[in-house]
Amino acid sequence: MTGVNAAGFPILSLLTWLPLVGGLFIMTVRGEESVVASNARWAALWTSLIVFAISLVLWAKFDISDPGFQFKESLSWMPEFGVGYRMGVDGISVLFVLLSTALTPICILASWDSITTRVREYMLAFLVLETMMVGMFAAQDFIVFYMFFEGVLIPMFLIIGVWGGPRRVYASFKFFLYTLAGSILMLLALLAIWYRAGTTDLAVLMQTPLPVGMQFWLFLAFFASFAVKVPMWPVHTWLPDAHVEAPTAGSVILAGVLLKMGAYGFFRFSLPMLPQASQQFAPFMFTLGVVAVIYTSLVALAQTDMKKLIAYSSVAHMGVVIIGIFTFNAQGLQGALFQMLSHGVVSAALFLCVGVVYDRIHTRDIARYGGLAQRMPAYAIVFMLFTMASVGLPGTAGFVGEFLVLVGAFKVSLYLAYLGSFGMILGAAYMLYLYRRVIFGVITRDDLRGILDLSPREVAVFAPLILLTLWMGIYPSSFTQFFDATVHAMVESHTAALAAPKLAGIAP
Amino acid sequence: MIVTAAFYLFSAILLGSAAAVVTSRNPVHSVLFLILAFFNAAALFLIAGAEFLAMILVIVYVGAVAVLFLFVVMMLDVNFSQLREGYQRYLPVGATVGAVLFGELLLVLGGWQFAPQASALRLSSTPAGVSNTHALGRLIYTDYIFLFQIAGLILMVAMIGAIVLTHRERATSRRQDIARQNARQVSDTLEIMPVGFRAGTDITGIIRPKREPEPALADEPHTHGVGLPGPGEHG
Amino acid sequence: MNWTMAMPEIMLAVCAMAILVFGVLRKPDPAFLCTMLSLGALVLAGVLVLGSDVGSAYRGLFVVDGFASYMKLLILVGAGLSAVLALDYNVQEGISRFEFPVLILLSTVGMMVMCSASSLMTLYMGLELQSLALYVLCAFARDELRSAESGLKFFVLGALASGLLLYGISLTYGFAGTMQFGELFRALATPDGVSAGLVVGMVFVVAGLAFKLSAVPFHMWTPDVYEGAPTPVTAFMSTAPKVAAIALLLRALEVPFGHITPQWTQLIVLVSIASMLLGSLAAIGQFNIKRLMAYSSIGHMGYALVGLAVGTADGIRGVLIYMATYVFMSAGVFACIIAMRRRGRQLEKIGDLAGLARSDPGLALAMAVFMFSMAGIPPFSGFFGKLYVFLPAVQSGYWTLAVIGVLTSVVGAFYYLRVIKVMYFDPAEPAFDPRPASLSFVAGVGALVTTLFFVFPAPLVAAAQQAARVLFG
Amino acid sequence: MTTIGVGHYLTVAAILLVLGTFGIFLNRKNVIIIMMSIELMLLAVNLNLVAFSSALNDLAGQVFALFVLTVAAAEAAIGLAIVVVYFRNRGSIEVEDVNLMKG
Repeated sequence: MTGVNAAGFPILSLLTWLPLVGGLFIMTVRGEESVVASNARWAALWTSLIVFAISLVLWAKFDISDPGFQFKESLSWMPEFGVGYRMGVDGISVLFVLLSTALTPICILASWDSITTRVREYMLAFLVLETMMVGMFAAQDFIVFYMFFEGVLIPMFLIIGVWGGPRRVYASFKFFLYTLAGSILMLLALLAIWYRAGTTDLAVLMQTPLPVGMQFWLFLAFFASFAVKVPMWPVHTWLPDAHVEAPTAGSVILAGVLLKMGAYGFFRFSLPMLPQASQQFAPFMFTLGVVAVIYTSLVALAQTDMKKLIAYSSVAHMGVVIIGIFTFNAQGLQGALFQMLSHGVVSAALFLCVGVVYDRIHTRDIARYGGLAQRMPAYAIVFMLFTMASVGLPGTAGFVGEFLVLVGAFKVSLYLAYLGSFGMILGAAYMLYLYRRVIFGVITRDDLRGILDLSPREVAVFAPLILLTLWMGIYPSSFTQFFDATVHAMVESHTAALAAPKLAGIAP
Repeated sequence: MIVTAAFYLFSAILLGSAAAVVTSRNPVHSVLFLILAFFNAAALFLIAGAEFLAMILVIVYVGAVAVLFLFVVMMLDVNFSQLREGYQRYLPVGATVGAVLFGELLLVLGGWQFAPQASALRLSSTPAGVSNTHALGRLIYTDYIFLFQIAGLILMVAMIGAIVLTHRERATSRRQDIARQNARQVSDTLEIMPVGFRAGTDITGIIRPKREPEPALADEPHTHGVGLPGPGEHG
Repeated sequence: MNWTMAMPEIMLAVCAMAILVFGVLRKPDPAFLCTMLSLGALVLAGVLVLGSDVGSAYRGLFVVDGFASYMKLLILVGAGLSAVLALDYNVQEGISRFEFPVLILLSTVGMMVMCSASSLMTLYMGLELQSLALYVLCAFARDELRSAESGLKFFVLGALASGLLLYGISLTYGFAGTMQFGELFRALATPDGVSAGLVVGMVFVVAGLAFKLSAVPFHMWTPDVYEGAPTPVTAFMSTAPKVAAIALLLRALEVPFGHITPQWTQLIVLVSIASMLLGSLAAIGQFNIKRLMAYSSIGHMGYALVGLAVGTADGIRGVLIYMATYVFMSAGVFACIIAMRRRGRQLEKIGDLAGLARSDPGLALAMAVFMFSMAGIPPFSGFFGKLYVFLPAVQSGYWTLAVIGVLTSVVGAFYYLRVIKVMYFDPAEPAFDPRPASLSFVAGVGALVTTLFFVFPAPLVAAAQQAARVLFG
Repeated sequence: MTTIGVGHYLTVAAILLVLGTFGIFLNRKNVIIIMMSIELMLLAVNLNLVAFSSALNDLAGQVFALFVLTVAAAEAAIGLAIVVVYFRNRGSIEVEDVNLMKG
């Protein structure tokens, strides 16, 4: 083992595999069903909290001035292919590791009461999911990345399929097969890159120029995988189904982390490894991004299902992220990253908000609600905060990202910026429309009269998210500082690669 | 010249009877034609100088395999006329496939020639002055001993297979039970009776040996365990 | 003559005969004891294989090298696991007879000979020893029509295939003048190309072997035979003979026909593509899990053949790794299938697995692992098997194969997922009968190997690498 | 009339092989005839082997032919055993009405 890192020990591996150890422990729990359920809940919660605590060490010890990979670990794994177990985080991934570790305990807490069947398996699935997510963001080797990237499918498939709604089977299959089809094309691209470079070490690959003609195909293959995962219009159709059918916590983790994996893939692979092709495809990506923002916003307006509406809003927000990524300037990239983080927090919180009322009334039909403000004032406030954040009100997390992306887009094209901001206005429209219909108005239904406000557990779930949302909105630089150096280095190398296109492109 | 004539004669009969095997209406006839085909093939073997194989073909094939076929054909009470029903249906397909295959083979065989080094690669050339059988024997028990043994294993598998699949131990079939025979005492079967002086059979009656009670057939286990009490000991 | 080269085979054959004698003399039928003795014999053979020297024996008819040893070990593992699977199944089905393990042993001897064959003669004899024993095993449940029928079907088509194979061998022999692989290689090294007769001979040989491998277009027998045969026999057929047939195909194509690579590569590419397509598409409509596994095995052979089509040492290594992962997955799946028994009746419908995750979470987990692995989802071994096959394909520019392989595995994922769906998502049916320890053992071993392969791939990969290199001198 | 060469033997063997294949197609219902057809094919192979053996003056072909004969005998035994088992279960030896399992 040649683990060399700032913390002095393999902290990333610990973060990655500790949840799995917790999961194995849960598997050994025996006894009566209720006892097992309770033990499983507590064990999962403690495991995820410990993992979160450890990830805070990562946060504290991260050197923000270093644009490269930190906390590196490296182990020989399949040496004949140049494949190694390599872990490491840079400014881009470190916050996503934190996002994953932070959302997992929240998810576990959120499903404390709402999941009553097969609790042990549920908790196990979430811990396995955490392992896969953290591992994916920390992977510094292509094959390791792919392994975790695909591995995520397994627990998520089960979470949707076992604990989901009435059409769960359809949704879970759609989710699995869409993403599998995409990512398996990425595998081919991966093989092609490996064939050229002889290694799968990301750090090395980023320095390996690829011929322009090849980049074209590779970009398409990566696109197939990441676009499905983001999801980008028109391959987003699995997302509303998956969100609607998934249990609340499943939606939370899906929106909070899993959607980020696609955009993260663009950041990690498409941009640095295929600069020319990225440039070439930028107009295409802008188009898709703008279409996603505007079209899905319109679709969202027409939704009658709360979860579906928020799912479509996710597609729109991720469209913004895509626009930001392909501006190739510091503002755009930073904006995209920030938007990913804030969307991770805010959309997760919005799904939790839906979950709160769903647990009480067992419907997500918007028309069934109305006037909740009278009976649930605390809930109304919380919901409002996140609605505002989603809309992008200054002072909330959503604002910073969208603003930065617009600045970046403005630098590229005026029209792009216009269209992007138009989409954001639409976003305000459907979110406020949703909020009005659910929270305001007169209570007409009997069951709503007796509805209870947030329980202490739910407050505990929301509190950290509220804190984060405000923190990110009011003092964004405490987050942006993490990826500042990396983003600047990225922009520089991108410009350099484009400036010498002939040199890089002609290399056989 | 005579050899040539013989070759054509035997091949003609071989092919004719082979055709009869696959077209004949009665499977018994098929088997008989198969036997005829084997005989003629053996003759062709002889012409090619493979005496031993020719004899083996006649003895093993005709003596064992063909008879086995005959046995099974006659044992299975099958309504064979029904089995020919698909005949017309498959004739065109079969004929086409056969014609194509034959054409291709002819194409290949037309261009037949030995690889340049073929004679140098010869594994086991026939030594001069040794009969075919002798030479084969030398080879089989030396160079090819491994394959010879494998052939033995194959025959053993065939034997096990045939027994496993078709042999049934029936409760009604009487089997020799060595243990029981060995355990039999003189007193079980022979009784010495004091016979009075001058007492003839008309007085004592016909003395029969003590009868072993026949076990009820249904109760008899399929296999006689060594430790099981012999049926005779019950009574 | 160094006869000790064949020590593992000889030992195994002797053991088989000893067990046979023991079984015949000992009453009542000592099936359990004989199985245990057979397992011992397999382990002993494994030890002998591990300790065997490298070289050739019996005037070049028989060769022992790293490749042969690797394949033999896999075969022994497959045979051993299948024998364990048969332990309780045969008792429950009332076909528990001591001949069963003996036939498995003899079949295994045939397969080991196939791995070591370095002459077309040895190839044929090994193949026949293997097949004949398998025919009998297929019909082993002789009072059941399905078993007899599967035996009959397997026999007729198998005998036809070996007839064609034999005709190919005879042509090859005639045109090249020799049957030994090494000599054939030299005989074919003519500058002015080889004669058409040799190519035809080779095509016949490949066709015969493809039949044993159940690769398209010689796959017709597979679903029926898989379904009809007693399940442990199906497990056996889907593991060890496949390995042996692959071993034979690899050696026969790479060594004697090494000079006419372009000719057979096209053939293998076609067979591989057809198998992958058929394996994934035809499986979708299946309701019987044994038939599903039959199509699945057709597909898997297609994937394995990708490595052979590539033809490089890396490609061959991929095949070897693929077969290793496949043996464990397959044995495990069949352990799970045999465990599907309710009130003494064996079940075979996929729907019978409904709700298994609730009634027997352990079994469901194992089955899910195998299904994900067969679908090629990381981190299970099936993914790495595919990876090691597709990497060389890409390296050698076989993009078509790689793309088709990848796409068909998505289709394949659909039907594997369906099994998982039935187990995890559907409402629970009554629980299965308690499963015997033997099944838990096999399923456990399979699941562990499948799951943990990614942690230590190095030893297996190194062994496969060594084995593959042998074929390239 | 020319002297008899390998070509003659090969032709006879080829015809025999074709007849065997033909027979399998023709008698799809009757397993026993199918088995006889397979025997014919093996006989064709043996003819080939013997012809090559004598042309090459190499006994390996004859040795192999001997093994093929042995195997063919074993095959016939097992095949007929399976046919008998099948017949006992089904009361017929028709292959085509195999309805239990679909091809």
